Amino acid sequence: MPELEDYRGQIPAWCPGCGNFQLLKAFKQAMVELGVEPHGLIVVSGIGQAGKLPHYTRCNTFNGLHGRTLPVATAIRLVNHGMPVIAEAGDGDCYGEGGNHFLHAMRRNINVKLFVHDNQIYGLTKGQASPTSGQGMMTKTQPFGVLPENLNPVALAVAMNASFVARGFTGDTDFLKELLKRAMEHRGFALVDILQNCVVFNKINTSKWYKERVYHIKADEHDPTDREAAFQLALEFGERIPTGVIYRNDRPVFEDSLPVIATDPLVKQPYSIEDVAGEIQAFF
Amino acid sequence: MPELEDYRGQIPAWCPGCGNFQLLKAFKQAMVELGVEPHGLIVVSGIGQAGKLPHYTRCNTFNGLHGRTLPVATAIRLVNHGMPVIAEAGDGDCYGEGGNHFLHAMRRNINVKLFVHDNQIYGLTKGQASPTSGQGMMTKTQPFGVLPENLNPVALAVAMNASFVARGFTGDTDFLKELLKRAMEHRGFALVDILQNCVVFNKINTSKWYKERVYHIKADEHDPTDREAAFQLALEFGERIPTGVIYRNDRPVFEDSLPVIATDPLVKQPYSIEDVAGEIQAFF
Amino acid sequence: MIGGQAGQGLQTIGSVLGKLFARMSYQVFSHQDYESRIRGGHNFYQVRFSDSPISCSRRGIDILIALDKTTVQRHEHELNPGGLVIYDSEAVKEKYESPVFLDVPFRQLAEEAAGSRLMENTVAVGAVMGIMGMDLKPLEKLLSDTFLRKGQDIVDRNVAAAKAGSDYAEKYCERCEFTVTEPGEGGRLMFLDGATAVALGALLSGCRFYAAYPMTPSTGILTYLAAASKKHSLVVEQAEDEIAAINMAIGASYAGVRAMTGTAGGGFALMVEGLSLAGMTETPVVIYVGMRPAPATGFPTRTEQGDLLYVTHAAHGEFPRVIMAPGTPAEAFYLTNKAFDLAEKYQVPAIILMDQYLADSEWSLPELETSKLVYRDYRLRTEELDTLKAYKRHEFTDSGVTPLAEPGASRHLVVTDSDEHDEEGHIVEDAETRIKMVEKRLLKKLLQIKSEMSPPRYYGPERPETLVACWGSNLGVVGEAVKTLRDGQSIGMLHFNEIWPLPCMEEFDWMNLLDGAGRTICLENNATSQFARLIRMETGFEFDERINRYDGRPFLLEEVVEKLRA
Amino acid sequence: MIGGQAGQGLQTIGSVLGKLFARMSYQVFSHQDYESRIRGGHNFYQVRFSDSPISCSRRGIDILIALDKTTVQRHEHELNPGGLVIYDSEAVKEKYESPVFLDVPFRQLAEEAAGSRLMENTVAVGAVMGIMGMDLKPLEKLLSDTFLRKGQDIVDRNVAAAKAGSDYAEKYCERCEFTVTEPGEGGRLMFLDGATAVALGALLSGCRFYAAYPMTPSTGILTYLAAASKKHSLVVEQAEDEIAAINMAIGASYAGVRAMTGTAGGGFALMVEGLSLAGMTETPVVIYVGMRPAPATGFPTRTEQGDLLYVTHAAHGEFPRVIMAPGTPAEAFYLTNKAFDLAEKYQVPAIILMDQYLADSEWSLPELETSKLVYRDYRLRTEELDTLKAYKRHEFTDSGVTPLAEPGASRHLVVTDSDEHDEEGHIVEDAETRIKMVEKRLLKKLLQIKSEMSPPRYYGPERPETLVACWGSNLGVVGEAVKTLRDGQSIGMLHFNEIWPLPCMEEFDWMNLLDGAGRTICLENNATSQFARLIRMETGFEFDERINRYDGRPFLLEEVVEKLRA
Ligand SMILES: Cc1ncc(C[n+]2csc(CCOP(=O)(O)OP(=O)(O)O)c2C)c(N)n1
Ligand SMILES: Cc1ncc(C[n+]2csc(CCOP(=O)(O)OP(=O)(O)O)c2C)c(N)n1
Ligand code: SF4
Ligand code: SF4
Ligand SMILES: [Mg+2]
Ligand SMILES: [Mg+2]
Repeated sequence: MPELEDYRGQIPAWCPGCGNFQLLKAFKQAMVELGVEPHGLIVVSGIGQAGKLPHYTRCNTFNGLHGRTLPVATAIRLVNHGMPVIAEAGDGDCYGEGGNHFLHAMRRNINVKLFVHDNQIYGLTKGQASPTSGQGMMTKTQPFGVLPENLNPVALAVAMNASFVARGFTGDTDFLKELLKRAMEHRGFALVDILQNCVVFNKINTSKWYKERVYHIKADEHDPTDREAAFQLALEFGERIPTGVIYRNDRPVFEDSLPVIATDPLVKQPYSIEDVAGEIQAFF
Repeated sequence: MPELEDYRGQIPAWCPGCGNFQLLKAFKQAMVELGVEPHGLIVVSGIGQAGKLPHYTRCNTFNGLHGRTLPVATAIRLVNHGMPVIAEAGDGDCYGEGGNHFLHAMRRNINVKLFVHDNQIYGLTKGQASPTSGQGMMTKTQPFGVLPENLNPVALAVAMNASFVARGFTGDTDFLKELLKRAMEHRGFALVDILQNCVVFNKINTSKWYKERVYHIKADEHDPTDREAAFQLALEFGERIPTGVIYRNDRPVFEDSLPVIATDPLVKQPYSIEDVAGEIQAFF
Repeated sequence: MIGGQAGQGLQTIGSVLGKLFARMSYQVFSHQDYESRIRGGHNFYQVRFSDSPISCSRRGIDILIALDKTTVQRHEHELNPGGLVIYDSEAVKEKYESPVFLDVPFRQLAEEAAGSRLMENTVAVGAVMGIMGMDLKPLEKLLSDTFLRKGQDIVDRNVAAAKAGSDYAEKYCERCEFTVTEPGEGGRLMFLDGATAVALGALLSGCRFYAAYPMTPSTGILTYLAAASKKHSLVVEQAEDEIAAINMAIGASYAGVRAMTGTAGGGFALMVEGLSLAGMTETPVVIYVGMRPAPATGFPTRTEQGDLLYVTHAAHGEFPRVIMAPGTPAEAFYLTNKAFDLAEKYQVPAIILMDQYLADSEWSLPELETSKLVYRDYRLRTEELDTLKAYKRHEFTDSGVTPLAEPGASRHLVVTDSDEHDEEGHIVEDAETRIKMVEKRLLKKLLQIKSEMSPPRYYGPERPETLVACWGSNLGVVGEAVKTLRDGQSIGMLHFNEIWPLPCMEEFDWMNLLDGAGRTICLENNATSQFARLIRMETGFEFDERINRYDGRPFLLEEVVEKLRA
Repeated sequence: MIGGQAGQGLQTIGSVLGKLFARMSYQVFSHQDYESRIRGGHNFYQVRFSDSPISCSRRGIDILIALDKTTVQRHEHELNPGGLVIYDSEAVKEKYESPVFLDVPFRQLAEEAAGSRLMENTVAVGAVMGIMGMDLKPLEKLLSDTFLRKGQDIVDRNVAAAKAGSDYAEKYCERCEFTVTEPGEGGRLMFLDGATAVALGALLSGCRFYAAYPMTPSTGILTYLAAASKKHSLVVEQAEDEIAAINMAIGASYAGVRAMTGTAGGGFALMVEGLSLAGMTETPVVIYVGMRPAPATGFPTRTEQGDLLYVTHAAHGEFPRVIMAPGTPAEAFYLTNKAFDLAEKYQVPAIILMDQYLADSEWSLPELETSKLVYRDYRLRTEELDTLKAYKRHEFTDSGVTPLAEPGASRHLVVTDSDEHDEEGHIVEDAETRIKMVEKRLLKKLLQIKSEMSPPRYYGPERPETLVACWGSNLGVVGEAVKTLRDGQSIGMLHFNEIWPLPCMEEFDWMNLLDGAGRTICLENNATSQFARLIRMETGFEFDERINRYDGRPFLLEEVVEKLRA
């Protein structure tokens, strides 16, 4: 059984007070509680503050390009569906640069877990608006305030019939940890959009701001398998912000539908040229 | 007043029987009825059969890259919001290659009209699955049938709070024409997802298949300003397929929020170096 | 030549004929010219066959199968003396009286003999056989092999259709003076296009993952491998865009299998960032780039060699890459294998660069030999990993290469990063590590890779007066031209197919050969002589003359012969 | 030098000092070294000032403002003889006894004099002035100009803080032996970094549309222009990704205004397809590419010249492009103007290629002259269009250039296509049109553009024994080095800033100069000598020596002097 100590990584370069610290804590704790070993886990991350997470713990890591976590994670999962695969992304990373992959990962229902560090801002590049930044937020690159409507990842995911859709908050670390665990345990693509404070660049959606708004979805008040109810709940983002599992379904999982990997993961299948050499004959 | 004849363009290279012919007819007729002159219109298109439309009529045309209609159209509209700007895209074009721009155009609510020739297939490249191809459809590149769930552009657009969301069908040409007109008249971003038969590559969603399913949304049965009702209606895509205006709202239009173009279109504003030369002084 | 509209099935006729001749041990070369549309327009398919090697398109038509009127209008004047047009006056809606024309009622014969219009193309194939007075047996065998899985009835009806065509042609043909030489020796030949040869090469090199977004002229590889994935241990995924495609291929490779993606120049543009990622993370990946005339969408279905310098220098930063530019389907097959081997051995991206002309041209060739293929799994799997005390993904080694480990296969972590990183793969900011990583990743490997590249092949006399250099698909046309001219002049050809890094001169001093020639020429299918400039960049050598063609069409034999004639 | 952690405001201190000296007519050069993080780590900011021109970083520190302990540890040994460290022992949490150290209680003084800790940086600036025994007036004026919009109170408190720092330093400094020479003549100077100079140049060249996705080192341009869009007729949009950014810029240009985008190498990768689109549709667009060490994410905040060959050859197909690589902020300003002019005149993409070093370095410079700027609107607007009978967007003309028309400004349609097209802009498939279009779009324009490129600038004796070539940001360091060495040896510098197409030799036969030199050297901030190879590709010339640095840091003066010494 792994222990927290096994998950100790490099010293984080995040700012003191950044919500990412709590996120990291929830992440490590979730893995330990799930009994996942660092070497039994593959984490793909993008570029941004979020993308640095795997370095600050211990795991197999592919820290790739800004916006491209999901294609990498998808392929890794197809090649080795024996391993849990997590994508750690920023809100700019996943909903801005990588928006297209987000849509198509949900369509595929690849069994990858997507944890989005949603600080509603571009952190690493010093405070430009992200797709989730609130309308009106003033930044150096949005001199008239943010004009587009903020993207609601949770509503979008419900509309795309994503298999598991949840929202968490870094300040609510234990609850977040439980959400991460549930996402890991879910069979299929899972999005956890994690509200995370950025103490330097987001002076609107502060830890306090979130704390005043987030609430836990009550099991008896919401049926996450009801898509329309989920959509309605997903639209709530303002005075009150629901956290917890908003939607889930048990759509067929992508890798289950591929006969070639029905039994062994692709990477574990032996390759020998004899098996394929016969294809030459088809060209006579 | 323009006449149909004014809109006669090159001879189409589409296959005989292709739904694009009816789409083109509806397009021309709509423009004529709206009294838009060919030179008073800018059409941006992508690459695919859909993207060829502007050549087969007459208009200012920017036939750009596969998947990139919306950024081009967005900028054109920002530079010259005195002109109606239309983006003609294919389903692969817009929901596959260009999916990210689709999301962000809706967020911006740029006053561009997006007409998607949705034949649920990649036509020009000879019949691979598109994001809207039905699950299970067999193609040469989907040997196990299409595994991902088909993207529902209408539901997605409602989730993104797009300003105007409609679905049409090429076989219902007159009704389609009316939808195009309504989209043109709407203030804000407008999506018309147009079901279009591809006689060569899509043997499932044929003209007959669509005809048996599409129905007109009745004004007294659906309130398109009700987002939740719209979402519910949007999810209907199977035995019955609703056509008409599914959702609309009057969110602020992007170009209205930019003070610099509050009065004249940018392209009509005089430029003189004297107006800006003073900025040099800030660096002393 | 077969001419007609898109959708009339001329590719089927052409392919059947080509395959047939190849089975009969003839040397066959075929080439397609088609528009970017699905129905209508004007396409043609050219099949050449001979008893001796042939490898390019040329002017002049012996037999023209005209499926529409436009074909007659555009190609009648290209008929060789003694040439013949066969057509179905009912389909073409015109009756030609000249003796050059043979009206064969394809449609009617198909209906009569096979009970279906659909077999009119088989009638046409039969007619060609009849005109040339050739035995129908091989065709019957081919039809049987092709259609047996659809049932004996379909086979029989096709055979009947072929026979009807052949009989009709033999009976009514007045000018059928074709003397068909006996085929060469060596048994039946394969018949294969360049793109499929790459796909087959990939499959036989252990490629286990292919992700791509459709784009001419690369879709053939996706289609072939998708079909193969029904039978073999291989995952093929149509990506949402090219960015996803290359990132998927890189992800798959990181996870432990050989992976590939394919596209054309425009799609490759979207892969450039991923290419750089492969460079930084030292992740092997093979990329097929099909060239078509550009910029931008250009001529989607035509040919050009306009992406050489682009592909050579694409991507930010400096890292090694391998570029192969095969000249024939056989080279495509073997060089794909080499690309996979070098990519994995040195943990770099390897690119197969091929123009539409070669991608779509079908050639006869002797059986591909699996014994010539190299397959070594360079990765550390559980067994090796378990014996290691520690593992660092980017450890500094003498060769610069650190063994790749399969993540999850052991207790060792596999960590990599697109940021500059230390030996373990973690982000760094310091200068010393950077310098060592550049040395490891770039400088050390570059030298080794260079020494792996085979030199260009030279065909000609020892000290040629005229030396023509070319690369990729022009092997065929320049080769034939040089052969044609060799009687009258001292001329040789230098063909490059392993083009980046440019091969050393130790094994074969090709620079010496160039320096010694009186007249040096570089022939390319582009407007700016990209290969000549690449050579100059790396060696300083400047060609005396440059021959360029950039209208989207391949060089024709006669044209090259004319230009090369001293 | 100011050293400390990210977030401690060292950039503010540095910038204020630099601006102050520039206003006092000193020549100033400053350079930033920072990590890719927002708080913590170790950053430093170097300011040099002098009475004579300076233009690069060098070793040795006279005054070190240490905001943390790491700064002392890393930089103490770099102090010049007589050098001094000033620090606040309370903040650094360490008391240094050596006479080299001057403990100035920044924080305490700020609280006492200005009633706020926040003004500790102003105290530090004041302390520097005190150490050098300089008059406080100019600083007071600068503080007043800077803070007046925040109210007189803020000004007064800042002035008080500065005075407290200055007084304290004067009083307690024991080793303050700095003799500050009088500034040069010529009045006060501007103070500006390379990236902002590009942004300012764009604004003053009629740029009306800027779209970009944030990426270091290009974000400064986005920020500057976004702010400018509050006052001027200019639309600035943060795009969802770089693909959108370039397509937006192209769309805006098509619609009739001058448009630009900016990014770094990795973002440019995503723009490559769009670049090709601009080439095919002949749409002018200006692209700023900031270079940082790669491949992939590399060192996001550091410097390299590793993207030259990439940017020169990026994109499928063949079309002309212009590449400018300024060597100073002033060149950045004027060459941006030239880029806009050439882009629109020839309807091609024009690229401004700059490394992070120049982008982030702030320089003093004489007032930029608007009279040197070129502005011509090459487009057809309503008035001209109304006089035309017909208009074809891609009409064949003698020069290859067809006037751009504003769509919607008249009854004429403006049609263009990424496919190969005819004169009107409609899709074609034929060879003849293709050939003519390649001639129009590429060959004809290329020659004209080449003749517009200014030759490199030469600094040195008429027939130098040693000739050092460099490009872009190395102008400064090589220039100073050559000046330093000129007494003892015959040495000159050839600096290229208009680099593609490579300038002709008619105006100035620079090749002759190179050929005549005894020892030729090419110095670049990359590992593979990209510029040297580009020169060889285009001219065949090979440098005798290559000097490379690729650790993400700029060349330092002493290092270059050493390497160049004969
Ligand atoms: C292709 C590309 N474009 C831009 C960048 C620059 N960049 C690095 S991180 C980042 C955004 C960070 O925002 P987010 O994804 O929200 O992550 P955060 O730092 O807020 O966690 C950007 C734009 C990049 N690395 N690559
Ligand atoms: C970057 C890029 N990738 C791929 C292509 C090849 N391509 C051309 S059209 C097309 C798809 C066409 O499908 P769709 O958009 O649905 O349009 P349709 O032809 O069905 O109208 C593709 C993949 C391209 N032109 N550019
Ligand atoms: S900038 Fe914001 S998101 Fe980034 S580490 Fe600092 S607090 Fe966290
Ligand atoms: S392939 Fe399909 S979509 Fe394209 S023109 Fe033909 S019928 Fe229409
Ligand atoms: Mg963020
Ligand atoms: Mg389609």
